[in-house]
Amino acid sequence: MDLNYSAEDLAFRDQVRAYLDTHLPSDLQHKVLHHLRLSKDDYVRWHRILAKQGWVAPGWPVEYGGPGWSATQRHIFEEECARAGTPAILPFGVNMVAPVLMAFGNEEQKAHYLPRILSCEDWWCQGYSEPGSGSDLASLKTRAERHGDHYIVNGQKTWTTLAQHADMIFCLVRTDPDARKQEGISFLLIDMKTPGITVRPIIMLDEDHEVNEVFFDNVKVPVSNLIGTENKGWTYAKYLLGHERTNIAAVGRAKRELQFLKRVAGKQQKRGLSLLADPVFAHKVAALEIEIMALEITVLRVISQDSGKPGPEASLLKIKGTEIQQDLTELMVEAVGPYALPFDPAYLEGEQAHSVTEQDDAAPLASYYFNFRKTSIYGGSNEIQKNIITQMILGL
Amino acid sequence: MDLNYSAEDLAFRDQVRAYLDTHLPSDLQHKVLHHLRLSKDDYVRWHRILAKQGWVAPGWPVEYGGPGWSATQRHIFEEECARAGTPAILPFGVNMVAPVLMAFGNEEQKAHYLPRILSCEDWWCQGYSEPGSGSDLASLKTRAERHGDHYIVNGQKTWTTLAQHADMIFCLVRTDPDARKQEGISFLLIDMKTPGITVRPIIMLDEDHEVNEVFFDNVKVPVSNLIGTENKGWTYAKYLLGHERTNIAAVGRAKRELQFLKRVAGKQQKRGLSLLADPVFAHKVAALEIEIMALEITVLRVISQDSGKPGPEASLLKIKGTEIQQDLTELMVEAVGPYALPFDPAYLEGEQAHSVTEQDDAAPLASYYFNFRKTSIYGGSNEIQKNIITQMILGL
Amino acid sequence: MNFDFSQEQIQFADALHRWANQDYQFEQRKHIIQSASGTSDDAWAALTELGALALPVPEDQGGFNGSAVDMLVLMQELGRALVVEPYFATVFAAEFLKLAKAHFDILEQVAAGQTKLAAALYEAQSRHEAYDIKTTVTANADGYVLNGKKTVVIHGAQADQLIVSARAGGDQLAAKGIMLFLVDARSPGVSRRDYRTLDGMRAADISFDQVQLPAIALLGREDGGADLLDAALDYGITLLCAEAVGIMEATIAATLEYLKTRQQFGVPIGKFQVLQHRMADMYMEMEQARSMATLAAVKQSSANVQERRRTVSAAKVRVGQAARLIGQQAVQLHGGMGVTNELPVAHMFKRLTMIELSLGDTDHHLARFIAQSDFAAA
Amino acid sequence: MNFDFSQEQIQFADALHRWANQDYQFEQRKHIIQSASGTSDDAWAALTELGALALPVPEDQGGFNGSAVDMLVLMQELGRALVVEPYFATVFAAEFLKLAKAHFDILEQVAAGQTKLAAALYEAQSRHEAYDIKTTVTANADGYVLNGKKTVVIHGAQADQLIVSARAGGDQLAAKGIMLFLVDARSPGVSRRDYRTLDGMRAADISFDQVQLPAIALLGREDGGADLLDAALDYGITLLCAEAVGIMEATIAATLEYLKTRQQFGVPIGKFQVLQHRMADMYMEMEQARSMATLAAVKQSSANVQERRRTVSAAKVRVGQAARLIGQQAVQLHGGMGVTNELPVAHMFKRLTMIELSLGDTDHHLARFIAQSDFAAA
Repeated sequence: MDLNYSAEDLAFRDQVRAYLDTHLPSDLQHKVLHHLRLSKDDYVRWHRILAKQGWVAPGWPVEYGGPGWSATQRHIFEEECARAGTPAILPFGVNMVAPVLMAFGNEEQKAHYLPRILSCEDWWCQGYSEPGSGSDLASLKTRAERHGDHYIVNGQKTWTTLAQHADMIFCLVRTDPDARKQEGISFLLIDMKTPGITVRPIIMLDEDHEVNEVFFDNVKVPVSNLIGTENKGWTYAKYLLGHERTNIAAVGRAKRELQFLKRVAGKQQKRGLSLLADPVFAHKVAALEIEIMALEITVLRVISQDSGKPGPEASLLKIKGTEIQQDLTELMVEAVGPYALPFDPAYLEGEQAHSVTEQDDAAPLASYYFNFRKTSIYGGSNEIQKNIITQMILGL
Repeated sequence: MDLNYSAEDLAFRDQVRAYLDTHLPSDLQHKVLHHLRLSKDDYVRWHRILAKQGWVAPGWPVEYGGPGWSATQRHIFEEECARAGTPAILPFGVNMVAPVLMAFGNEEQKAHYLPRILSCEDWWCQGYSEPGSGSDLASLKTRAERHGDHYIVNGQKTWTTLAQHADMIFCLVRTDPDARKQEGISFLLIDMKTPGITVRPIIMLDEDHEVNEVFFDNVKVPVSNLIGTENKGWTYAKYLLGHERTNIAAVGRAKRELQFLKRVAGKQQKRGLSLLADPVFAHKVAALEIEIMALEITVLRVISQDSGKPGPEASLLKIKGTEIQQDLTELMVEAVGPYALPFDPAYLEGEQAHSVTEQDDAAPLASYYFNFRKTSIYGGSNEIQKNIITQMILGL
Repeated sequence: MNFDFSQEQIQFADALHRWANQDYQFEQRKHIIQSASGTSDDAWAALTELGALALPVPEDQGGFNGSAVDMLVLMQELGRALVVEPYFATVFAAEFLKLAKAHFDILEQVAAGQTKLAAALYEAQSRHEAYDIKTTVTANADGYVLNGKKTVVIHGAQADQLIVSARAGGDQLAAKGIMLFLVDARSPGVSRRDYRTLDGMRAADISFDQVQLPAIALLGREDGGADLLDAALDYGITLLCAEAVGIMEATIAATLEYLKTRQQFGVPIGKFQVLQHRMADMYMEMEQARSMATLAAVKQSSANVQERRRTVSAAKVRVGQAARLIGQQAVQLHGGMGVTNELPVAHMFKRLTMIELSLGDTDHHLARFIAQSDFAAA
Repeated sequence: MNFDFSQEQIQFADALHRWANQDYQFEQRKHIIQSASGTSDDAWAALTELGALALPVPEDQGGFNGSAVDMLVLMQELGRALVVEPYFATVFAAEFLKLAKAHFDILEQVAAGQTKLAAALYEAQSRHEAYDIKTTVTANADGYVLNGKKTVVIHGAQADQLIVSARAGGDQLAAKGIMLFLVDARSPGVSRRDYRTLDGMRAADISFDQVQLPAIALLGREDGGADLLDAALDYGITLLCAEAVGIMEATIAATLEYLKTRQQFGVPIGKFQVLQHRMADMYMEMEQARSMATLAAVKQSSANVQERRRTVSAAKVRVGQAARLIGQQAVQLHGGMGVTNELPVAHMFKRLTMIELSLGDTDHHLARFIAQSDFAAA
């Protein structure tokens, strides 16, 4: 047993840290560190900066443009990005459709799409969920009928993250309605500019526009946009769902947010003392800090055993990771108390430099708390994750 | 809405309080207040003191020897007994078999058994559970075969509380093995001295002998000991289970134990301060005190709506009541910390006046904590109670 | 002992319920929130007509002299409908006048629905501590001069008159030196900054710059400010607890409905035992919260100040705990739909969250409960 | 970075496991507990032969100089088998000698299984605070004289030699003035009262009445007592955390087995979703506890005392939380059988509970974690 990073890993960490110090634009960093909302341009800008460095797709093989890092190096990179407060690289292109393209796409598809993903020429979104499917993904109803060299797609997707910015969507569609649930599903790539596609915003409880419904009304999709074999889409979907989920725990971000929480609590007062010096509040913060310490080691244990494919342990990381994130946002709101009540979208969107109440740290926190309620629901709800642990690990 | 006791109720409370002040033997009170174990004689002695006063069966109709109290008066009486620290009146005779006898027994049975229950001439125990039946009570297997004017009983009961002291057992037995689960069950009264009965102790995790297995090997029981109609026993069993369950919450005892907890914590030190002055510990105690305050009102609300038959709200009272009891014992152990480790049965049994460590308050607390783990399991586990709430109240 | 509501109370609740069902539905409420003022004159008129404004006002000022239990019934109904009007702000502030037995004209206007009030108590540094006051008051020949700033004053910009706490002396956290005033919101030197709150209401930051007040603006005795503040806060907390219980009922009803209709894996999701038990937990939390909200209302009239304080703080704690569990779990059980702004459940969750943070949060009231002398007197 | 145990560690664990499976089964353990001494000479001989006693002892004293990670592996196995022998007491106490680099003869005897030790640290008033010492020491011509009383000394009556903390000066809670001594348990003036503990072990209250000690009985420097005490406690805590993780594994395995076999309403109770998710919670708690127990073992060798302290306290907290949840829920899931003394699960629960209360409970270590300077340095 040896829990120290190797000298090589430490050098790598220093390299990443130095790079982020100089290349992360301060306006983007400010937004991330202060829980403000990112625009499309913010995401694209950071994506392209990393792409230029060759670091935008840490999980990709070198042949496709990946940096050739070990699992530990990828972990270090994620940690350092979280620590510095970079915008996220949205997963839909780089981490979701790209691995499917590499594994099951044909040469033309790979040659066309992969470079465009790296350069963020295409903004991808994910067409999995449908109204009524929820955790039962395979119950999807969107229909694709083959007509010669194209499909006609009809149906509806929902919870489509940032579809309002998207150029492309990868979709699960039903190509054989008579087959059993998981069979008869195909994996299609669809250009969002195709006639017949309508995107309707779903406004979240923090009034952010983050997800959408996407309607398909006789949308014509070339057969060349089919991935792999018709009716085998469920296999590809499962491959995608199982891919690259260690950072699901988001320990790096949790560590950064813990420091934010302490800073904010240190400035708040309880009966004339700093709130962080209040034993009751400090005990809650300490318990959460310890949970984060534990999860960091649990993540490293999973990575160190990793055969490339994460097992059902990913469910543990997802549950604990989201619980920690939610607890952090909950304690942030507790820390600022009544100053969490004001709602200031103009400040959140960056349209004003300061919040209307002049409490800039506090202003975004209730929105942030509300926003994070989704994390125990999406990506397979935490209840579904417990079902997975029950069945796959405990054998019940 | 009026949450004050009437002048009449207050006078009744004073009367009960004055009576207990003078009639509760101090040695019994000492044992109860200090979490020591009660002997058979302790129980019988207190039963007979109350019987003399006519107060041993508060729920009984006046015609059978009950005191004719209102639901509120019964509540006050329970509260005062708990406050003073009386031994419990064991429910098996007074509150369990007696109501069944009154409702379904014949005149001979009533005339014979009810006075003997009042006077504690018969110590009753309950023969419901069997190995393997658990929460699924109706799956019982103990067999009673009719042979002329008697039954031959074969089988086994378990979790039989204090059967080692018992004169009589009321049993659910299967009289028709071919009928469906809940049918074919009969309700039999059996003399514990009948040949063929063996009582085997089950030692609990605190090493107390509280429950037993009872084996029936060709035990001959007169048909005159059958309650009501053969094969209709399940109806009587359900009647019994639904009877008199408001004190299941045991709020009175919880209030007394809360005071004990505060006293013990007040004497313990944390970093040079009284533990009760430590904000972290005080917050736990306060949260629990508030839960008890809330449950007291919830109980009173249920009583005030009571039509005589408690509804599924009893499940709420059982869950919250046992959670509170368990939390109390947990905090007691936390309060005394390492002083909970010693195990001193001689002191618990009253064979020695003081504990080996001379920490008399602390000595019984771990045993008490361990003992109370059963409360969320017996009488229908708390999981079963939640099923009842789900189905009967929420309609899911 | 009797927990039943009276016939009058039930009829009153029914009338409010009918009004909300008819004229204050989810879509109507949404339009009110999105409007410039964030409140509805029609709704205010309806509440006035229903007697909601008159209810807490003494009979001599044209009110019904309603008890805290009457108000419990009312606030539960407003909670159920997630009413965003400045009703709570007004009746909470009116309690200061009732306790001070002053400014009967204002109380008359409140009862008639002609005046809206708000209580401007907390400041940028005070967090949950209402005694933590930096706003200063000094006496002069014409009465008093007020200087300072109040923050997150609920419906502060919609109010005609403000109750303002200020410090005439004493340390920043001391009870001594606190004074309370009635201030016309349009007085020279008063400036207000209106903004939305996350639960669909409005709040304001209010500055007082050399605001001259007449001598009669002082509420109660010069040295009675802290007691008045304490008593009125306990009244306000009791109202919030009642509102929260109403919201919990609506939240649980909505979630049950969802569990019964939403299908997954071929069955209603309400058939999954884990979700069933979660609902059972929510139900039990609600019942415990209801018990404490009821007790707090009953103890409002207690002559024993200690008892009132500990009961009200206990209620705020227990309601706050229940509010959090029920709000979070209702959203969780609604799945993706729960985190959108499109269903009432998200709005219930947000309002429950904000109630938890208002007039002292759970930890604040646990500490207050512990600080009462009964706690350690074991 | 590498979390794997070495070949040697795995072989050692396997050997212990085989021994326990063969010679330390549940029934055998029960007889040991019921015996007069409460310990087994055979088991001690076996542990010696297996090298368990030699493992933590330096090579120069005939040991294997095992690391804290080696001890993690060992303690997990002893935990799994619920071993009640004075092993923990002995190696915990031996750590004081190792750190003080003194009394090599005793360490040699420990390695050879010839001597048992115990650490007598806590007193009737100290609760979790090891610095809270009333036992006094005064210097005299022959060395030192010890007076005082220690309580709940684990395996104190079974020990040949005792490590005793005493106060030469300073306030009752001060680090300053603490001194540590090696005391022969049979010295004149030492009297011991042996009793059972609820987890099947033994403990003793020990009085020191004018006990004369030679000068060499002092461990370390006169002014180094608190640091030595602190470091040895961190080692002891690390051992307890490892033992607890082993017990958790056994507890979860036993409960899973029960859920798969126990039938109710015609199906194995492991088919009920609520019980399944409870098991998932227990599993996650164990994994988080394992991570922290591992980290604590690794950080034992850290040169940074702050880091060692915060990591060890964090581990005790996280293990304590997991111990409580897993212990209580394992009993709950076993139903009636869980609350009898007849199945191993009750004994696992009891030992987990007692570990939580030993060498500082969860709140004690949360406070210690907070007291480290890293905490507030945000």
